[in-house]
Amino acid sequence: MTSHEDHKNEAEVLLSVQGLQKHFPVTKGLLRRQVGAVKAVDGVSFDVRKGETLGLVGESGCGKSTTGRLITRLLEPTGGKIHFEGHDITHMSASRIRPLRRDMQMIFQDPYSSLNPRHTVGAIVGAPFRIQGIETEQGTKKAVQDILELVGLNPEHYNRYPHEFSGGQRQRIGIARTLALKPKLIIADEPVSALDVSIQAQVVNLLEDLQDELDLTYVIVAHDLSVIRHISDRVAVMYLGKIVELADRKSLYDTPMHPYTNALMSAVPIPDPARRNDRERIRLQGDVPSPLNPPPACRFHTRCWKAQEVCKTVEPPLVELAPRHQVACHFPENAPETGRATPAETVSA
Amino acid sequence: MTAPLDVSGQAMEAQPEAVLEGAGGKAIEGRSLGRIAWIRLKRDKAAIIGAFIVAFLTLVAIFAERPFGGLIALFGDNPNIPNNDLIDPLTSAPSGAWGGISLEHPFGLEPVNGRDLFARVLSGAQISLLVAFLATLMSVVIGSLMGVLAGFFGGWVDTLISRLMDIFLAFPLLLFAIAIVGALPDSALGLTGNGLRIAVIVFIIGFFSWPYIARIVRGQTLSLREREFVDAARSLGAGNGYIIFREMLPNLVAPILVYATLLIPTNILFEAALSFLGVGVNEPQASWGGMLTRAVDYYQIAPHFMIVPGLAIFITVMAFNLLGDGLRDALDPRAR
Amino acid sequence: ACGGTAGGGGNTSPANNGSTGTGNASAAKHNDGYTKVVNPSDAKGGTLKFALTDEPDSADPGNTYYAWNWNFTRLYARPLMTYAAKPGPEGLKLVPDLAEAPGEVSADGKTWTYKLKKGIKYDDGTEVKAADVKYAIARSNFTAELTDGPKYFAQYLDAGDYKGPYKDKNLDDFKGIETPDDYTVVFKLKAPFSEFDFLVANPQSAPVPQAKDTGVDYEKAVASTGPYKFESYEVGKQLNLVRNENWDQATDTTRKQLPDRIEVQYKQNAEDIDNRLIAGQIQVDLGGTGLQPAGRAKVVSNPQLKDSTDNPFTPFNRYAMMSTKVAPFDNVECRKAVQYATDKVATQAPWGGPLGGDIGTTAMTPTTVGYKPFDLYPNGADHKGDLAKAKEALAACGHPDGFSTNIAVRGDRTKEVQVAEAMQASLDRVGIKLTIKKYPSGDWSAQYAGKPDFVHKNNLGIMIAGWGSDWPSGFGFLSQIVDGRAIKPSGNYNMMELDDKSINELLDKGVQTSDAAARNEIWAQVDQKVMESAAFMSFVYEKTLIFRPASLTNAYVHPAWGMYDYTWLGVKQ
Amino acid sequence: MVAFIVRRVIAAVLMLAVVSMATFAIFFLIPRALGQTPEGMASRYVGRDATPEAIQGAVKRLHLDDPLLVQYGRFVKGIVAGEDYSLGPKKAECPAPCFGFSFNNNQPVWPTLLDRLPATLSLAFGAAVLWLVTGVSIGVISALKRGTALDRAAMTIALAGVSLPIYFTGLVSLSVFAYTLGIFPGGGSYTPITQDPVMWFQALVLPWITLAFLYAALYARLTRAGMLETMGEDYIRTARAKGLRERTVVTKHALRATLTPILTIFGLDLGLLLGGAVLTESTFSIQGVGKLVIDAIRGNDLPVVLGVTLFAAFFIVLANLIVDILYAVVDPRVRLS
Amino acid sequence: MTTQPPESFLELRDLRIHFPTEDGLVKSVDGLSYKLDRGKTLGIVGESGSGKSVTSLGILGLHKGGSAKISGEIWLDGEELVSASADHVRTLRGKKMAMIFQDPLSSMHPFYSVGAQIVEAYRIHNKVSKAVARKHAIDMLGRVGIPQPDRRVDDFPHQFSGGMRQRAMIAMALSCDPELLIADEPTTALDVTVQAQILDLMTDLQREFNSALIIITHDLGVVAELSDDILVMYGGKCVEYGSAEDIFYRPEHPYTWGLLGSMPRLDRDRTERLLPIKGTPPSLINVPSGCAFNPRCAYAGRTEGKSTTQVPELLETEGGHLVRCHMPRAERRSIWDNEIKPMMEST
Ligand SMILES: Nc1ncnc2c1ncn2[C@@H]1O[C@H](COP(=O)(O)OP(=O)(O)OP(=O)(O)O)[C@@H](O)[C@H]1O
Ligand SMILES: Nc1ncnc2c1ncn2[C@@H]1O[C@H](COP(=O)(O)OP(=O)(O)OP(=O)(O)O)[C@@H](O)[C@H]1O
Ligand SMILES: [Mg+2]
Ligand SMILES: [Mg+2]
Repeated sequence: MTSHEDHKNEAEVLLSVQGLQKHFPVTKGLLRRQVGAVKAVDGVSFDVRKGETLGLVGESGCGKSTTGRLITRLLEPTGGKIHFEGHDITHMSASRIRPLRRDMQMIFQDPYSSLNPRHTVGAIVGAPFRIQGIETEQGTKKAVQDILELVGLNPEHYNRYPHEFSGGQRQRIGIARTLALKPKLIIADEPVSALDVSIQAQVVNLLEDLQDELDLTYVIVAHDLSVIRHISDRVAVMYLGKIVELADRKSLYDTPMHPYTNALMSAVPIPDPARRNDRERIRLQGDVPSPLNPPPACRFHTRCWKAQEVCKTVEPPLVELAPRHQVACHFPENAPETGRATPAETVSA
Repeated sequence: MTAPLDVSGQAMEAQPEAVLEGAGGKAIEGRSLGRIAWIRLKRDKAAIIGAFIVAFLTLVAIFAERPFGGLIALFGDNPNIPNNDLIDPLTSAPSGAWGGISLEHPFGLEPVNGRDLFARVLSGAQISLLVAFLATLMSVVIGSLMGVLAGFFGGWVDTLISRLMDIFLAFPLLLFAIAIVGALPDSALGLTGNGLRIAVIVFIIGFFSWPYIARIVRGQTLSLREREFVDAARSLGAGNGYIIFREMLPNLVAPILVYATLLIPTNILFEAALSFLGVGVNEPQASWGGMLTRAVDYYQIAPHFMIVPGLAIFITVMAFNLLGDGLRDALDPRAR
Repeated sequence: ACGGTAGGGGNTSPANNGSTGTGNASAAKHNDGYTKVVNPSDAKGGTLKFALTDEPDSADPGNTYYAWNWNFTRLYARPLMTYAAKPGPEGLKLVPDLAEAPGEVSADGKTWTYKLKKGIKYDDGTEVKAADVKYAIARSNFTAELTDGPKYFAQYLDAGDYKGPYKDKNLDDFKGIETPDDYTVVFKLKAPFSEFDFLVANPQSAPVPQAKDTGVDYEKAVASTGPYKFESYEVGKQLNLVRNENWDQATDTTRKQLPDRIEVQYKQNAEDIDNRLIAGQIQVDLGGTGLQPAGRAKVVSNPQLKDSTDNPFTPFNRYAMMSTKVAPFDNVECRKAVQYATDKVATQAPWGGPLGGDIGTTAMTPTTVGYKPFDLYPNGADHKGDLAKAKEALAACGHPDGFSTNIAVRGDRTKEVQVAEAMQASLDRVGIKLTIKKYPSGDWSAQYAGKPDFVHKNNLGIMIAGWGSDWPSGFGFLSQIVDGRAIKPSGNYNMMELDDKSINELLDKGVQTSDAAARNEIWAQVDQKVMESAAFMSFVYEKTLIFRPASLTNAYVHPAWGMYDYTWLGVKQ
Repeated sequence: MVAFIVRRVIAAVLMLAVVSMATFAIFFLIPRALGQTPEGMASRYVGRDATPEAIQGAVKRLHLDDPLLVQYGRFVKGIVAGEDYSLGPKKAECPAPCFGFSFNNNQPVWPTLLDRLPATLSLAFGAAVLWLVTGVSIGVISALKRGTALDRAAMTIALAGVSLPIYFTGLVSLSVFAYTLGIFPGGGSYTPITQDPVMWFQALVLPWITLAFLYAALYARLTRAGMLETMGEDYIRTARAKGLRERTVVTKHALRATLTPILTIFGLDLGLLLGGAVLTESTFSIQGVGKLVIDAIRGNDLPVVLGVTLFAAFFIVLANLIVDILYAVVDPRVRLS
Repeated sequence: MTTQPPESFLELRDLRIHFPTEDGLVKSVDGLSYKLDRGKTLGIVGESGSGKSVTSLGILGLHKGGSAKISGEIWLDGEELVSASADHVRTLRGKKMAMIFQDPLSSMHPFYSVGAQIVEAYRIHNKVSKAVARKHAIDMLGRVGIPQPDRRVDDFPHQFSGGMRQRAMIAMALSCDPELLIADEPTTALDVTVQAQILDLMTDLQREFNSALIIITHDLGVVAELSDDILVMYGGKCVEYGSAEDIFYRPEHPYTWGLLGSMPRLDRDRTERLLPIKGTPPSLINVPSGCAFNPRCAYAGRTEGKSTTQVPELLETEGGHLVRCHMPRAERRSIWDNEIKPMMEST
């Protein structure tokens, strides 16, 4: 399995996102005057290659889910471009995008709300066939039962309703639904965060197994750094609608460059009582600012202990400071001396 | 099976969790929420009594006059035939004790003209239930549609419909209804007489009470819209129609059913109030409210004439309320 | 000649005894007030209390059309003529009130002259002038604002295209009436009209000083000529009258001035009125419509209470009209079938049975001058219908198995609806199927039954109505409802559209006959002819059961109104 | 907060405008669509034996032949600026708000309405106090004693209460308490408080109880449901965890949250009643706004019907407005958002 | 059953909290015993529905008067609470013992300002004027790290951010210096960075007040950071109890192994696979016979059939380390050392 990663590096780009933006208008009064906008996603760019898993982490409200929903076109982007398998799907009409949806599926966070309580498992997992108008050789029922088996559910439970299942099983049903049409890309929004630890592990393993078996590509959104590390090949760290750091897993977790990434990692409690007192902790002050009025320039400067004047005026671009390791910071940590972008260069750029 | 703690798909036994009470530990094949609600409803004695009365009344109303004169012919007298000889000419009240209750006239007689109250109560049941059912149907249809549209599309559609609901709710409905029905010509829109009146009453009640349903449906739709299964369907390429009809509607049936059940008694009371105020169906067609209006003049000398239709309204409305409450509790365990 | 025993009501009809006999209060019996003055007394003082379920259209004598109010306004408004203060038929005779004598008619019958009594004053002490009478009639009959009263003067007076005093301030432009001096009023008619005295008995001839006229608002401060004047008036709520010191008994033969105060409460609950009457808290139900069912039941079952009631005829006939223009009622035999088949006991029941009226067989009522009892269509010994005769008539009409038609009623009049139901049931016996059509009473005559076009279009074969005359003569009763020339495109009361040349001619002849006896004979002939047409079918000559509290003195039923004479009443303290 | 109130007031005024337009349309447009003519309407203003000229005169005087929009404009102008009507020799001033004159007694509608208002106010407010106190306390007790015999009995009675037509309860109570037992005066005995406070009270006891019975039943059910929901809220658990007495928990924490939505419903109910408790007033013959409108409808007195309907709508809109503002005062989440 | 007052500050003895429902008896807590001293922190972990919250509400006496059937003993500072009157327990709440809940927004009354809610908590147990109480509230808000407490004191809960709300909840809980503080998933709703702030705050405050702290959580990391002792609950019962080191380095119960194996860890090299527990948590109505964990236990076969017939006892293995398992101790040790531990650390 060690050669896996190298293989991924060369693989073709399946999904490409350039400068993606989503601003939610904030309206007021009877006339719905727009008084501002929530800049939920504000210029996000990344590529996803075939067969890899991209993890998207960040604190609540930083725009992870919005990014996921933009990619699946559940939301209409305000700006930027999304290419999927070479098609520009940014503003593609609903009817034209429908066939493409077979290749791009989504797993949702809440196993309780993502399954329609009035539909049987069979109907839920069979819905993709119905919506896409696909006939299978052996009939939809057989196809559905096969998929149920694939995700570790009893195919005989075809006629049961979601409320008869536990959270973990429900999440499997949700996964089965996304697999029905044999997609290439799966976007999973917090697929395990609503589950108990023991169940969480079942689902994580299942996702990994399925990736190997079906050659899937994942974009996984989560706030749990440990889960992301476990599951991702590459990781993007988001802060207030922007990607602040994007790198291969190992490089990100071993040598995080952005102060925010550092703070985030040091805040994760370690299940090891021995290290309770000897840990070097970075404690951030306060909460994430509101995306309605994000701080100017570097959005992290209000909470950053390294922030200087330039951080308040000049926005740091996302640049590759180490191989396959991009950071948006004027004063990155762990940065190799070479190739480091200086504030001055950014200004002139 | 090298990893002792690992879970391999098939080995994992489905062990349904008791998510809802009543599901217990054992799983029953395909137990839908509807079935669970039914099981719960069956345990609610009051609701079952209500359901029986409702069913009974509905049957009575259906078979009141047909076939072959129906129940009225079987047990009573023609509802429109006077029995002047059974009326005391000086007081206009029925001659016998208890309002002239006898075997032939189990509920007694109407003062002045001596019509058989049993037959009239049965005949009135038809009107009450017909108007209430039709009006409810109408407001349910309009209300559900408006509610779904407002909740689903949001934005200006929602603003518009919500304002519209506010305006409808700001109308003093009863005043309106009496004013309109009172000013009704004898024939219009190809209908005449009671046909027209019933149509207009149904229309008014239905047309003005849809906001109540719409509010509930809108709220439900708003919360359903936030549920991830809607996004799931959308991400599979489903259109608005599919989402509204296949995904949302099955979830809206329960609240709509509950509020329809609770709207029926309201509408029965409304129809009765209109009749009581003299703008209901025309005589000689019997209606409960109309009987009560006439009772106003006679309740001191013939109290049974007030009590019989009053109880008819009361029992019917109560039965529907019992059933509606039961349904609500059964379908929405939180609202208990 | 008066004897209203056409029906089998079993009531004693009023004895032909016009004397104002004396009676012992405690000994007063049922219907005593109908034949004599009960509790005669000249004791002054006290407060006489009236109550009414409704409110008057207006308290203005010139702007009201309610019989009870014509009775009541006499307390503060004196017309030129008025009815004698007598029970029984004597009361139907006219006596001069403001005038010195009945009108003097010119030879051509077109000029009527009245001389006013001298020294009659308004409550403010100013004297009544002939011009005030002229003005009163001008305002009440020729303006668009005062709409509630009748418009007989506009109809009969030769006034050209006079615009009324509100548009044309110069009263001299009103040529219909001349006032050669302050005490003479001369009416100029378009055509001879022998019953003109009845017209000026209408409260519209009560004088109104032009300076005091405030139009519609005049009702709030009527210039009184009668024994009482306004103390306060809250429209729709309460009217209080007090003695008018400027009224002089010497000039007035028909009124008394016994109570110190008269209070009227409007918009009272009907049953509450009954209870208060029986409890003696009020003295009179002003509307004179009688006790409600509950009150009636209480009274008839208690002999003592029953003795405190009178059961007089009202001026009303309650009847059905069959449209002669709507098939199959264009055939007289079909109309006869209805006459024979109707169960008149059933149609009497809604009015309150025998206490609510005697079963009627004629167009005129027993208290109308000229009434003669007869029955052209005897429908069985007990009035429950003669089905055999009805079938015969049906056969003759060509519908041996019956037919279907519509019956129109005022939907908000429960009794009329109940009558329609009773007719529906009784005609069903011979195969005549009725569909009841209810119309709002507000537009009844303007839009529905009173609009022949509508009647034809909607096949209203039978219409249920009632009529009380504006003055108790055959003409007053019949002219509006049987004269073929009175058929109007809207607001029509001849709903049967009976246009019989002989009837029209008889009516014309009558109004030109100055001899009262001869005239009355003519009215009886008209009645006969109307009934021969079979288009008119009377249900009842309406009666009311009115309560006479012990505290009421000088109470007698005045035949012109079928209520107590409100100007005579006194109250025991 | 001020901006909030201003916004709500503007919205309320707009709503009234729409309601007035719709009301006007229903009373003028629909009859016309069904074949009513200006003459037909005018004939109601004119007496029994109206001549065509008199009717034409009324048409002209009332401008009934104008286009409906013009009539509506005049109608609104009358309400806003008042209007003068000819009484005959002089003009009658009908100051704003002028809803025109009654067909039946020629009195201006607005003073008549104001005149009837005290009766309706007495009825509505008295009943409101009664039902709020009893309904809410029964609801609270029922919720706290959930499942007990007391709860079941109270809820059965409440269900019966909402199932009984008010005119039926009214008639029964009249028949029993007024006519059989004679404890209270019968129908139609309402007397203004200024005239006879004792009689005022006695005459209103039965109507109050009848009206309050229905609403108390409704409120008991609402309160109970609300209480049960609130008592399950996390913040109630917090309040208990602080060591608060149960009474304080119920009154200060639970009741306040429960009553807020109930208060909004209360405002609307009261607003509706102030526009005329039609059924109660006609059952007990109370000469209030509701009785006025019923009589007006029976007598086809269009100006009065129109006036009362708008008046009633006004109260509903006003109640809505007050409720909105009150809600904002009570619930900081609304106020500060 | 002993009724001797214990030496520990808090001691639960065979606590049972059962709820009769339409579907049967829910045995949410079924024979739970543990001890806790002042200044010490106990962590309770376990899956959803294992009875963690019910236990802590039981200690506070918040089930009293409800539908719960409670038996056993709860000794707090020498007083027995199960048999004590509801009113007496109430006077202890807030003063002697206090609780912090998971969702600070729904746990604060939306209609009262944050300050008012703290003032209320303070004034129940301290007879002071409103002004004094308000000063105290401001002081408390400052202590839990809310900036400008004198201004924020009049804000309403919805005007606070999630982290600030939880700080305010803590301020409220600590306003009367309780000797026992129970934190029921205090940070689950919060972001990691804020969670770290809150956990720091709690440790600091505990040190300052020397109170006993019970922290309930799903997150083993949080437990490891704070707790002296750890209690692992499963199906309403304690399955393993010991010092933090015992639980993390020498766990003996298969369920604990499962929990540890399920958890991806930042502090170790990434394993290829996680080691989850199969199946789902048990129904508390139809608890599996024998050992409640047996349907999910990979080692159920090694108990000579006892696992489905006999409820295992909670037995001490060494120095205060208690385990509820049928397997012999040696076998458990060897499974951990030879099978599980290496797999968790493999790369
Ligand atoms: N439909 C919407 N309208 C307005 N604002 C929105 C909408 N959806 C999301 N937002 C805002 O956009 C921002 C980003 O939301 P998003 O759901 O993407 O965050 P997230 O990173 O997924 O957070 P979480 O971890 O809480 O799920 C938030 O501030 C949110 O309030
Ligand atoms: N009032 C009650 N009536 C009936 N059952 C209850 C009641 N309260 C709790 N339970 C049940 O008791 C069990 C334990 O609940 P508890 O809240 O203690 O779990 P928990 O361990 O705190 O779980 P979580 O991690 O989800 O908070 C659950 O199955 C729950 O359904
Ligand atoms: Mg999200
Ligand atoms: Mg919990």
